[in-house]
Amino acid sequence: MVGLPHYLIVAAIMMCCGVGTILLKRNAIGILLGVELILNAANVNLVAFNRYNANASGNLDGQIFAIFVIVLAAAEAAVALAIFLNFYNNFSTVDVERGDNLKG
Amino acid sequence: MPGVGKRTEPPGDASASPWGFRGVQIRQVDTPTLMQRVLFHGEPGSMAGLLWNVALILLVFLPFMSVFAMLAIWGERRVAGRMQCRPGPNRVGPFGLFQSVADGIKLILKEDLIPANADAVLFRLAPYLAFAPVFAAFMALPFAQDFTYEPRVSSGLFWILAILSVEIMGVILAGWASNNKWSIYGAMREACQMVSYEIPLGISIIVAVMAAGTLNMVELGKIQSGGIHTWLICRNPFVFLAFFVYFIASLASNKRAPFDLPESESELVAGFHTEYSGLRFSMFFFAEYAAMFVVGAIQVATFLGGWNDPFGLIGYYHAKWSKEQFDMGLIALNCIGSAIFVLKACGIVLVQMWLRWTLPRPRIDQVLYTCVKVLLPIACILLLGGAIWPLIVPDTVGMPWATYNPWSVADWQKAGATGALITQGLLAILVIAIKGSLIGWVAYAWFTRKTVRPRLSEAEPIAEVV
Amino acid sequence: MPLPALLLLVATLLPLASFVVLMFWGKRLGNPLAGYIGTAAIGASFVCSVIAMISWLGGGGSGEAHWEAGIKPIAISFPWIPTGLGISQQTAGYMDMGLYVDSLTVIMFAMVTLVSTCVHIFSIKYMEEDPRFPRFFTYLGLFCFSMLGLVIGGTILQLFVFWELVGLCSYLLIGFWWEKKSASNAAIKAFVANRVGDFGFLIGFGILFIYMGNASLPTLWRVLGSAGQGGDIAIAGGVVFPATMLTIMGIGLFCGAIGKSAQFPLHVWLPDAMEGPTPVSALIHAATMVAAGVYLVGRIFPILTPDAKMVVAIIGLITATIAALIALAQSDIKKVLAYSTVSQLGYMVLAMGLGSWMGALFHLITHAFFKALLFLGSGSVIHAAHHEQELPQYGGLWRKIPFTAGTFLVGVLAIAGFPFFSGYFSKDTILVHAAMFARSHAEAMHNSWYWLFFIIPTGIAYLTAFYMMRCWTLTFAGKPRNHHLHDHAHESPMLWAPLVVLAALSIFGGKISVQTMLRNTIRETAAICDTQGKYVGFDTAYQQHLPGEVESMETSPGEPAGETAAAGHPDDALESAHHLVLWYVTGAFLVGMGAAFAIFVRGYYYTDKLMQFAPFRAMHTFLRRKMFFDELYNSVFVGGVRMISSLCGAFDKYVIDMVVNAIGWAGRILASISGIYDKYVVDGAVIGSGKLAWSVGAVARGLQSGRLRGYVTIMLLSLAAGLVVAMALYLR
Amino acid sequence: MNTTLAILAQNSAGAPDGATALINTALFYVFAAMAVGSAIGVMVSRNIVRTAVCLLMALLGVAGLYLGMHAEFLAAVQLVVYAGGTLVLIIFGVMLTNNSTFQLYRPKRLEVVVGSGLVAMLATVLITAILRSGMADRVVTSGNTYAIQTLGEALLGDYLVPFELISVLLLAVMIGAAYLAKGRRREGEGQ
Repeated sequence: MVGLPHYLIVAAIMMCCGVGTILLKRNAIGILLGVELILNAANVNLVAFNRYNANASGNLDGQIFAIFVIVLAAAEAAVALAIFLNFYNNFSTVDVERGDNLKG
Repeated sequence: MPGVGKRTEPPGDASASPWGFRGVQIRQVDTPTLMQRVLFHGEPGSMAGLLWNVALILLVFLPFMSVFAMLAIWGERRVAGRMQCRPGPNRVGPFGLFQSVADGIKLILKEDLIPANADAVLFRLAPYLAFAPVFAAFMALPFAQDFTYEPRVSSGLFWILAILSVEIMGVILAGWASNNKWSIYGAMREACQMVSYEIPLGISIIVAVMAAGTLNMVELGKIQSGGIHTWLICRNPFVFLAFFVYFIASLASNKRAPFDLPESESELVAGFHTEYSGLRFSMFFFAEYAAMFVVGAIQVATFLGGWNDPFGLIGYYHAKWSKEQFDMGLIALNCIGSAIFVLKACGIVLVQMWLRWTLPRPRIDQVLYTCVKVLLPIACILLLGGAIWPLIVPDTVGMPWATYNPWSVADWQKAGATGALITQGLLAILVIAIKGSLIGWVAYAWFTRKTVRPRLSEAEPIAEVV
Repeated sequence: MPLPALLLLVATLLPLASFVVLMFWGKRLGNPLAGYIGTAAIGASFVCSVIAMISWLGGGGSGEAHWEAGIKPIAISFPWIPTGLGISQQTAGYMDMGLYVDSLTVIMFAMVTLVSTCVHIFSIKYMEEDPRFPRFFTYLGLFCFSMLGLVIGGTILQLFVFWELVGLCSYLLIGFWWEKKSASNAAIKAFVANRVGDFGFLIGFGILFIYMGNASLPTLWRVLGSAGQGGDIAIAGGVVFPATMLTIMGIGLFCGAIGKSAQFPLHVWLPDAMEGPTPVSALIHAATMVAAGVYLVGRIFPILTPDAKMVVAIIGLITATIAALIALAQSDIKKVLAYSTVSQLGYMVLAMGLGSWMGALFHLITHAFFKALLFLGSGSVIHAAHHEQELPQYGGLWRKIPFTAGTFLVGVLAIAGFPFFSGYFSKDTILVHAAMFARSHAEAMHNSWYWLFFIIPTGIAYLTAFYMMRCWTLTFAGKPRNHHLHDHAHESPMLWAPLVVLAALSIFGGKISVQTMLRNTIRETAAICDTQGKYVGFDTAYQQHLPGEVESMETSPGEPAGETAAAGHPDDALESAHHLVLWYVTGAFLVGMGAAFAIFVRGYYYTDKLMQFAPFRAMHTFLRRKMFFDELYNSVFVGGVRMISSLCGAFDKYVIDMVVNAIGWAGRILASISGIYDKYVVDGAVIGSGKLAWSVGAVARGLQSGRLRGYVTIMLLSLAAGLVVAMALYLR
Repeated sequence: MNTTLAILAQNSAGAPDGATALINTALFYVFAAMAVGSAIGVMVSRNIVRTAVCLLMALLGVAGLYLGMHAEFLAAVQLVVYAGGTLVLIIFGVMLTNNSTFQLYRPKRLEVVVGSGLVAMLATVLITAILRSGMADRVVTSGNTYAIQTLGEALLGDYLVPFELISVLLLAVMIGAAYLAKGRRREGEGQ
């Protein structure tokens, strides 16, 4: 049978992939995709914990959190893309390595 | 309505909330459906259930969809011909019915080209991404009360809309992977058009759902089973208007004319599928015609009473025979219901085709203007109205219409019954008038075909016209 | 939902709909069409209100049948947002939303929608040349919605919300011609003055909320209905609502009314508000919004303590007096009307304070009709005179604009108390009740000063008749003083049609069943509070033709003896007071009118003569400059702030700066000493450490690469390290 | 998707027999493989549009996992908001910011090595932590029926304030994004 650790491990791997995406991509939008992946992993965790929660049955708090996270992710993507467009307007590229004007 | 003073219980208590008359019972998941009862004497075992599902998909839905798409393509060409005073395809088979088969054979035999600079993987993936969601949407379509692939999804309507929204990715990828300027223009247009029209579409659906109180497609059908005045479109004026908003938005989100900007041949060659040929090309067409059927079917199920006839006979007999466990009768009833459902949906598809050959195509900015500044405000106002309406005229939703007799004086005494009946009656008359004129138009065309035909075959010499 | 409530709800929402439509599509609809839409919406509202009224009256009859049928007012509320615990609550409460419909609501609806409809029709013509024509109707729609929402609202919170909304509309409309500096200033002044009042409202509401939560109106009356007896009140949960807090709460809520109804300390904004378009003055600053204050006091009347009522009465008395005096000397036609409005509002508030609930609301309704009439009439005059508002420029206009002159005269007669016009009845009611109050209290307290509560209002009645007739005479009678203006004056049916409707109501408004419905309201209040026939919070002595309380007099020993006596034989006391007052009112009318006509029929001829008399001239200047209230407020508040800030400035400049300078000077000397030390001893160390820091920085800034992925790497490493540590500690 | 939902819904009833458990487990592994595989695809693929497609697949896989956990509404939200909305938005972003259609930004080899090492380390640590935490004993307690009503009432009841806040946030985001992305021309480009 499938248990809680199964879901957690899937989420953990997805989260690692998301982090890896952030690490390995130079394209700003790729990084955004990595962030989305991490958020999804978190969502899987939330729903899984909700489902395997011994204390409250019939309580859907985890799913509601997940819905909020999805909405926030959509909002975040919109703002991030707007920022990237601005970045693109200024630097003609979305390579995040170029965004180091403030470096020490 | 609750009386004066403060209530201490949380507003979660449905019976006490201002919208508290909502009492649609959600069907328990573990009730076996009729077909399961008849075929397996109850819940089937897992392997049997799996086989049954696979058989349903392979033997019913896939053939239905393909045959429907082919017939629809044939029908569209015939309708177009009729509208432009020419015969349309009439050579292959009776009335040219096999024209689509012939075209299909041609398309299968054609070389499957992939442009040299295209992204080959995505180029191959795109048609399936466009096709699969539309097919998946058949999952919750209620052909009849028991002839529904999965009747127990508690948010079936939302599911269909959600799955349909994935279709857009296929189109975008097709446009992008082709590495062709016109394709990508088509894809971008498709993307912004579909994403923006999904909003009024969803809101207008919500108006109907608020009047019904459920998202389950079968429940939606069941509460509309009491005759034409119980169809959701007649339930209140806001749903009536939402019907039209939904229709327009569904045209656009389906990239049907007049909103067929993504493939407008006068500007973009063929839009996002410019580079496609052979079977992949036909996949897009299958997807489009199946999607036409799906949005029409959603419209029928949410607004036009689903599988029910206008007199409520199916609902009545279904309730009666369910009580008597008359299974064969139920199956016959379901067959009739499915036929009615498909007929209604085909009616909607016919109107979509009719509009395609009637209306000119707007510019893309006009399309988006229509959505954001016209349809969206209207939909929002309808949503507001739809939310306020049940406070004013308590509907009798939740009372099974089979047990509710609108003609008995005792039932008039129920809260809001009079107001609801008057509204529903007036709207029903309106709906009958609209439908009647539509049917009358078709009948007129049918009966005058003899006088039209000479015009079709013997066109006047062009020189004289000029 | 019962039919009247439903209709009233629809009537409330229709202007909102027109507001929304005009807001989005107003500009496109353009000049006449936007006005027609607004008018159609409010007209439909009016129709709804009238049908609601008919159905309400039909639901039990307007007479005793209604009472005996036991029909309760419609109170619908449902919980909205969960809130925390109040003082006396065991469970978390809710912010409620609700409707409350009783006879008062119904009649207010009819009044508000009728006046609004008239004003809308009038505005279509009046504003036709305005470039922002659609926006005007947008604001009017919002205002009508807010006002109707205020009237139908079932909880104090709702009252407050709509209260602020009407305030906003008033601000927008006063400043409608914001290009005029005076208009935008007036808008800001009105807004600020109202905020001062609303601050008090918030304090009162806060006290109420702590004790009661956001209770609906009937709950409020049921629990706090005995506030009128002046003692502490035990509310649920064993908590006592102290009388002092009750008084503070009452005065606080009344502060809101002071702001909105332009009572004494905050009355200055209303005359300035005449900078707005005249229909706005008619609708908002005469007929409806300013009456909202009185309406609010009417709604909270049962929970006012005697002390609070006395404050209300005194404020009303002061307002009525000074406004009437100032109105004598104003030369701007709208200013005269504005001060007359303030004075009449003072009358109503005074009546409230004296316990004459019915008199106040009766006067509110009748006043709304004739004041809207007067303002629209003045609008017609101003329109005819090409936006000239000064009385000295008018004269003899009745030949040119006869309908306006006639209807204006009707309005003047009504406000002055011409017998059997509407104003006569309402003013008579108030004065009768004032007389009863004065007599009973003077006898009970052995203090003759209480008679001032009767004498001064009577005097004001004389003044009212005088200045209104002065206004009419200077405008319409006599010879034209500005011939150019006179020659071009004209009027149109669009302008005088609403005037005729309002004039008819001004004449007959006193005889329609307003009083009956107000009496019914009191009974309905008792019915919904379920007090077995006791009239919660209302003094039966002052409410004509109400049967006395069911309980015998011995059970209420707290009341003053004189009032008990009056309550025992209400009809006798009424009768005698009535005879007394009848002559005063008629006399006031005759004397005031006659004097004004005699003096002003020849224009300024006689007044110029009178002006040569120095004390008279001084008094005239005093009144003409509005008793120097603006100057007073300017000097006290603005000047006070300025003075304090200049004091602070001087303190800064001379004391602090001096200290700072001295310190600086000393520092300079010290610095020059230490500079030498610095240069040779410290610098070596500093430069050395600086070089050290620089080389450390050069190494460290490599970390701050500005590279996102570098940061993520570091984060990741720390996360992994933390996880390892956590695992080592907790997951053995 | 079609089959799986039906089977999941069907077999959720009553005590699962052996075959049901098998099918459930198999479906879990299918979707988990889809999610994880596509996630890895997101990490390794160079082409940004392919990355987005991989993300789409991962999202679909996660939606399948939700179904396995009887969160069908959430799965539908995932499809409609993420797959149908956010991802389209992102692809829009890709198309608006690419100079040439197939432009790639390659990381340096050292970065790749270090990054993969780090990710592998993190994954190891996380998975070890999960396996050692003893959460395998947790059993499913929430019922198999899924009432969409419960969710709605929670959203408009206990979570009303966050719900309203979210709506305000979305409004702010809409305005903010529109303002930020307002087309400002680069300098030197033709006005």
